[in-house]
Amino acid sequence: MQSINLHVILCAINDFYFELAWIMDSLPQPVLQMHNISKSFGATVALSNVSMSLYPGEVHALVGENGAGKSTLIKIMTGIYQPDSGDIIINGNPTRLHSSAQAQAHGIAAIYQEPLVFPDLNIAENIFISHRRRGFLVNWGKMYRDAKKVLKRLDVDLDVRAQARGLPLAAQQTVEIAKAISMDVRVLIMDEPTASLSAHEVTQLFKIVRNLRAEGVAVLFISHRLEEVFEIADRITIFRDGELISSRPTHEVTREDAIRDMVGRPMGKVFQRQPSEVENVVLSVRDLSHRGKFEGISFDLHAGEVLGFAGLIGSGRTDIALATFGIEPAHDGQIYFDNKPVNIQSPRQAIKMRIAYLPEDRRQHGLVLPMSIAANITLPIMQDYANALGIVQNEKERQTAQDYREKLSIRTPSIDLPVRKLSGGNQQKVVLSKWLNTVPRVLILDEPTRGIDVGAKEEVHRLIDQLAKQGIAIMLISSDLPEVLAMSDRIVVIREGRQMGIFDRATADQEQIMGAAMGQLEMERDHA
Amino acid sequence: MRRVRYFIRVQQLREISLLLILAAVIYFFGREIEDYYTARMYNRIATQVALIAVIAVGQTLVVLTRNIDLSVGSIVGFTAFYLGDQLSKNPNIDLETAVAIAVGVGATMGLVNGLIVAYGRVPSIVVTLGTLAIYRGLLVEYSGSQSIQFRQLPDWIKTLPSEVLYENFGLDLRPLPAIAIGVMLVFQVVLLYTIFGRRLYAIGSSPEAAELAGIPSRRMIMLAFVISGALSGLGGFMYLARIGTITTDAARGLELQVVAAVVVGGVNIFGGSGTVFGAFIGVILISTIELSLIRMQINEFWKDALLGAFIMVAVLIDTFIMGWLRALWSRTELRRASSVQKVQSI
Amino acid sequence: AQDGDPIVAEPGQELNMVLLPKTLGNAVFDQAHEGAMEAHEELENPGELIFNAPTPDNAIPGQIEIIESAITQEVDAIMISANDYEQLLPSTQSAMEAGITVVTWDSPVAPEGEALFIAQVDFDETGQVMADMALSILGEEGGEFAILSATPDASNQNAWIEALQTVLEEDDTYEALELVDIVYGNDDPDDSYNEALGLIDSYPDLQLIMAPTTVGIAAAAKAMFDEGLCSEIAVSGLGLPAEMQEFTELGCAPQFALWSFTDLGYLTYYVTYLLATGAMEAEEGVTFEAGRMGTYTIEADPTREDALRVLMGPFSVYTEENIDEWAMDEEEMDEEEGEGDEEGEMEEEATEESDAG
Amino acid sequence: MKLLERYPWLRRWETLLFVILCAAVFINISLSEHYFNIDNLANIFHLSIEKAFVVLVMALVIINGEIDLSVASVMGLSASVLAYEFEKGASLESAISYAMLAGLACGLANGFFVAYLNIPSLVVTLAGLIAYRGAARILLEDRSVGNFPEWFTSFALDDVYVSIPTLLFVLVGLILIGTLVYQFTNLRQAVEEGAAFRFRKPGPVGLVLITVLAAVLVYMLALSSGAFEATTYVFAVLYLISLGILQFTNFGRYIYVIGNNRAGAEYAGLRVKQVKMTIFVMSALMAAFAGLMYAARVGNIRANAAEGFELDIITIVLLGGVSIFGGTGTMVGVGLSLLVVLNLRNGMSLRNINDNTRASVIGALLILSVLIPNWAQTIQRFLPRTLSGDNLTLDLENKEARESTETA
Ligand SMILES: Nc1ncnc2c1ncn2[C@@H]1O[C@H](COP(=O)(O)OP(=O)(O)OP(=O)(O)O)[C@@H](O)[C@H]1O
Ligand SMILES: Nc1ncnc2c1ncn2[C@@H]1O[C@H](COP(=O)(O)OP(=O)(O)OP(=O)(O)O)[C@@H](O)[C@H]1O
Ligand SMILES: [Mg+2]
Ligand SMILES: [Mg+2]
Repeated sequence: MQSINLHVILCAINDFYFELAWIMDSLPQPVLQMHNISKSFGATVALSNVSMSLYPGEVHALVGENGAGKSTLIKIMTGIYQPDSGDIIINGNPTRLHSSAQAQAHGIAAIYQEPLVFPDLNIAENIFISHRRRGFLVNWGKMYRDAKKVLKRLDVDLDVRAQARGLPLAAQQTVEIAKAISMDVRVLIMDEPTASLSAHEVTQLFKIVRNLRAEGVAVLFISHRLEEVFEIADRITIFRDGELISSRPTHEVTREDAIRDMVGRPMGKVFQRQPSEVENVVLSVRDLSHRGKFEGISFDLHAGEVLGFAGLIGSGRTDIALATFGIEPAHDGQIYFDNKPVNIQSPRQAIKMRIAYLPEDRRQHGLVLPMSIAANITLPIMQDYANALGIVQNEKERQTAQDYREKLSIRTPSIDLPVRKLSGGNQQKVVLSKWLNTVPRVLILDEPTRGIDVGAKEEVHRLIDQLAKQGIAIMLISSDLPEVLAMSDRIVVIREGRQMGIFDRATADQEQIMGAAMGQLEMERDHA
Repeated sequence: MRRVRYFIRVQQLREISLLLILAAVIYFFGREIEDYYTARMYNRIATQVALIAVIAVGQTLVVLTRNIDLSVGSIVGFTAFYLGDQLSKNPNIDLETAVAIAVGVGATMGLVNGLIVAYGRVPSIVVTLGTLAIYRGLLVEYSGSQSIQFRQLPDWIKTLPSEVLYENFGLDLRPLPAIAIGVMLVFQVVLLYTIFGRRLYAIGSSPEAAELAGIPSRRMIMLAFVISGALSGLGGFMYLARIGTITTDAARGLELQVVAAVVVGGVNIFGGSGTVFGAFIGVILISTIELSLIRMQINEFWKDALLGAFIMVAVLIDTFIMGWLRALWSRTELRRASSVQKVQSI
Repeated sequence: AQDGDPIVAEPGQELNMVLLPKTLGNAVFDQAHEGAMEAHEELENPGELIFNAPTPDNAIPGQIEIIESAITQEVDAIMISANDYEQLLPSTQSAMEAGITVVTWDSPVAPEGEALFIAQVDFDETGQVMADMALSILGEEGGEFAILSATPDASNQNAWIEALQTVLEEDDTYEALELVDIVYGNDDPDDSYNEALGLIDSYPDLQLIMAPTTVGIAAAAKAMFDEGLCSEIAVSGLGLPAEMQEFTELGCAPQFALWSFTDLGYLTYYVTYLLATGAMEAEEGVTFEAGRMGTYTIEADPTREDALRVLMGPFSVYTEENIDEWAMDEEEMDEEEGEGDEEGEMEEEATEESDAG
Repeated sequence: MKLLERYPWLRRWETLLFVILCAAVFINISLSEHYFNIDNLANIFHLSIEKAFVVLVMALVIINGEIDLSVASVMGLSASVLAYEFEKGASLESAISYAMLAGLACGLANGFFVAYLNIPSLVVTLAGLIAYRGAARILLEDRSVGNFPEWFTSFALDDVYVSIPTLLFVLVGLILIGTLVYQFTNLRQAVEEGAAFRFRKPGPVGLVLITVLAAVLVYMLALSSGAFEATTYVFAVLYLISLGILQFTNFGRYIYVIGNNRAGAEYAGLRVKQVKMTIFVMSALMAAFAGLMYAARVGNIRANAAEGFELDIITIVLLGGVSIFGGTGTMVGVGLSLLVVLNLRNGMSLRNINDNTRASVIGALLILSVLIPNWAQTIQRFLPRTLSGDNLTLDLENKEARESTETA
């Protein structure tokens, strides 16, 4: 009796599953499914009950404000963090990932938000270091050849034998991208890969992404540049405060919808800056040269002006900034400050003259990660926060930090939290606060909106405008061409360390500046 | 220059710079000391270098991963004593077995270091500063404060250091230096051509990135410590063969000599760069200075000060030569880059 | 007690005593410990005999620490082989102030900091013995020789070397001996080995290396052995028979000398026991009986002002003829203790021989 | 686990050290009747006072991301210069100033090579370790020099009786420290390493508590008056000063910042080179001073004075929770670690345990003190998730986190 019953039940279950499986098979099966994932860091809830799926042959975009939990999600996908609850399902099998090696074994590879290259290895090795099944011995010749091929696909010209130490951030990012695309992956996760790339490289990257999509790879793409998202993605998923707000095919979403979902409220028109009233010249640079980096750079920077710097990655814009700020003083040429010739040999001198520089690599140069937000913000002018005995006045310091937290809406439970625990965008705001706190007269912004969400980006833009109105002279280096165009009064275009001209905002357009930045040759190649 | 560039990578500039310094040092002492360029001097340096060189190779692997192994002296002491004890109890142990015992004991001690560092996530300097004392304590316990005496050893090990494997122009190749050269060559190849070797560089270069790149860092680090331990064990064997009389103080303080040699040899103490060959030259450099100072018959009380000064000067010159070579390098690189550009635009 | 019978120890009194040699890990000090233990049992002392020493890298501060801790523990006596003649003074003095009997052996401290010193041999005699050994090795025609010592600041070695130099200068018998250099191997086998090789490279006519340190002599002998130079350059000095036996038989170290550290430990214990129990005062001329070793007298130390010593003596000189028996004896010693009488006789023989040579 | 969440200070390294210290004291008391004796307690410091001095500055050096292996040699050199000058017939006062000048010279040399020529400090000070000792050998050769004037040696050897004004001074000091410790344990949020401690005025209850505690301590001090040597008091004052510098001043903040991210500090316009220079000079000066104290204590100097002290000193600093990679660690931790090590050494010494074994025990403690919390964390991770939560990872792992910031 009993056994028959059991048999019947078992058969029924079996049938059910058989049918279920049949239905499932006919649908495209997700390669990677995140099911009800939650994760919190102390009091911060980074993710709550997030479910999403990645399908082969799909470019899936993930957008959301800074600190929405995007990076956290992908770190869970690659086994760096373990979720507090929820499951990761790979090809239908629930899996627990404990390390990124494990994730890679499952065909999941990621480019992380902060590029992590091996400074002592050369570029080719950096690309191939985590490749599996390379055999026991290293075949250097083959590795160089393969590396060249991969870089060619990205159309970047880097010496594959060069050490990665000292590579500019953008080049590091290209290496990371090369590493990821050269792998044999089924899921490719890219956390803000384009943050420091300029239009040309982005175009190349998108070509490759489209190829991968055609090959059936699932691509998860994170970016704060909505234009890019709409250009490349098939599906857009929006996060806010650790929750999944919506996930729709791209054609069902408008830019306004997306922003509303991200910010939680509708936003007005994109910020448009009015040209400012140009005052006297604060900083002027004549024939500045640094052997092997740039030469013959000359420009005037007026109080209240935003002077944009456009160019491809590696064109030398950062080097010019570093020379102006005294970190790598120029070999030739002259800098005038308030019409007086000056010789800036160290950042300290520059800060004394009230020049501030917001570096492009915030982790290496901008922040002291394990220290508190407050301590980071007051760092360059510590002496102002100490009494005669050199004892730090904590209350004063905290007050400053508190002010900036409100002014720049830094999302954090406390200003005593170490900066390491903030999301990328909020870290950027801390660096910005730090330099604003020095009350600069000349503010050099190197990729100030790198990794900043739309809302915050607009805030930064407003802030730049405000600062300019207050009479601060601003050098704005950005690879985001629309940003440069929208924010600058005049634009200096740099190509391979040479100044290609200074364009007036009223007359310049995107085509023209791109043309100058790339030179004729590349333009032709691009069109071909 | 382009051809040269093709064969020499930037990282190898360091070795070139070290070789230049070594040549300068030898030239300097050659002028100061009569009969300096003799086969005898070569033989002295060769035998003196052997022990430290072997241990420095292991240390290099560890330092490459941004770790340090301070327990090598104690491991050498312990294995030397342990092996001596075994040999005196069973005189029919042969060479192969003896080496295997020494390497095995050393590797075990290295394994303990490696496990605690890699899987216990305790900084290596903490671990090996601890085991430096603990292994020495073990030795004292094990020995019961007795010593190993020359007469207790079997004959083959007594004569081992003085055997000559190959001789030419009075330059002998004896077993101990031969071991050192062999070990150096093997690990130079391992570091350059194996995945394991390259991963050691990667780990030391950026531990965080290594973790993210899916490199099994812990296993690699552990392995580096095991190898360092095993080579220290081999060093223990060499120490026994060379010194013959082993007390509980054997090889005390060796770790500082080894670290000095590795560091002078251009291995970055913060990991990620340096080669076994460089460390080897570092050992030769220091030993040459030491032995030449002995030969120079300068006042006993001046030797330490001069040695310290010489090391400092060597490091200084190295820094400058390196800077110069690097500058030269990047200039040729630039020239090449611009010439390529021209070819393209034509 | 100037005259009259020697003082005899009354066994069974309770004393906690510390035996504090220079460092751990040196075979000779373990032999001294054995001797002291022998006496400890013989005298049926129900107290503790504490054996403790610092490591070489902590030598002086370590000894200070052990002394201070002994004071805290209120021990009755400290027997110390001092790492420094003066630096331990504050500690040993405060030990004496605390009523502790401080006796030095092997290596003394300044007289203010000790009751008396048990001298293993007469320091001048050491110079004499080394000169004799050199002469007997090099023969009448003499030749060049060099000294390989421990550290430049090892007080014992320095005293012996000085004594040797005095003998060479003052006695015409040794005219043919030429001391060319003094080098230091820091009591590290590896350094000593290199220094020995450095000597033969620097002095092509060198015929003898004299190493008044057990570490140095063994390392130097091994170096000559490795270089196959035993027939040309001899090694001599102060060495442990067990460590040197083979080198002597191979001709690398034809002669060397030492005293018995076991006896030294034994004698030290006896003297300290007598002083600490109050049976004896540390005064010149006092005669006492030290168990199996016989009768000794406290005398003024000729090498140091205002200092007292008990001279153990004599030297044993080892050659190919007697080394065999010695090494064997010592091995037995390791297993079963005692057999002191036999040893004593041998010693006499050996000394006679050296005098003859 | 809840407890850890509620009281973050429970997770601190210093708390762990405090527990170990209590355990060590307890074991010592139960194993040796001689331990809890005022003279012995004084000896705990007295016998290692020179190392203790140098530990204070070594902590700053290591937090700054550097290391100074040459300290013991500088100690030896300063003592030898003192002896040399004194032997030549100079007055002790001028000999002392020469000795300190020698220290200054060593510090300037170390600092110059490290800060301005960018040679790793390990290399520089390793060479210094050999060279400065060598310089001492050149001066004293094999001589030993002693017979320093009474006032000099008595400074290190004679017990000091404390007067009423001193006691009052100490009382005030203790109340201040108490306030510090009070607010230190009272932080609701984990204040990160490197951030200055925040001053928060204790409430009335806290104040009363602190005052009572301080009064008791002062009473004990009055009872023990005459047991401690002057050097111990000097050490106490120097400890407070270095704690103040590191934890409360902007110079202290610079030390942390540079230790964490040197490039970042440079970009922020900090005078990185000058700070490093200052620290190496401080280190050498302190070592020189410690060398003088050593001369006063042993009353007689040879060229090998203080040889081999460096490893002990570094061990104490590391046990104090200072990361060898720089940027982490507090003076409170270093002070506790000093107490732990000295107490353990003393306890074992009273049990006549030999040097090798003692070093082994401290070595094992050094390893275990990091290993066990790490294990606890690993075990926690494998517990059912509801019980754990990654955020509760003991902050003790901060040593590892520091690796992430590499300075180029
Ligand atoms: N290791 C950590 N410890 C504590 N909190 C963290 C940690 N990592 C992230 N957080 C917090 O979790 C939240 C989500 O961060 P996450 O990095 O995922 O944001 P994001 O969406 O990637 O933002 P962005 O666009 O700025 O990169 C943030 O509030 C952040 O402060
Ligand atoms: N992708 C690259 N290919 C070749 N060289 C590069 C590349 N990226 C950087 N470089 C090198 O870096 C130098 C300029 O870097 P720099 O960071 O100043 O440029 P940048 O215009 O600021 O770029 P970014 O916009 O990425 O910050 C050049 O001299 C070049 O040699
Ligand atoms: Mg992110
Ligand atoms: Mg840039």
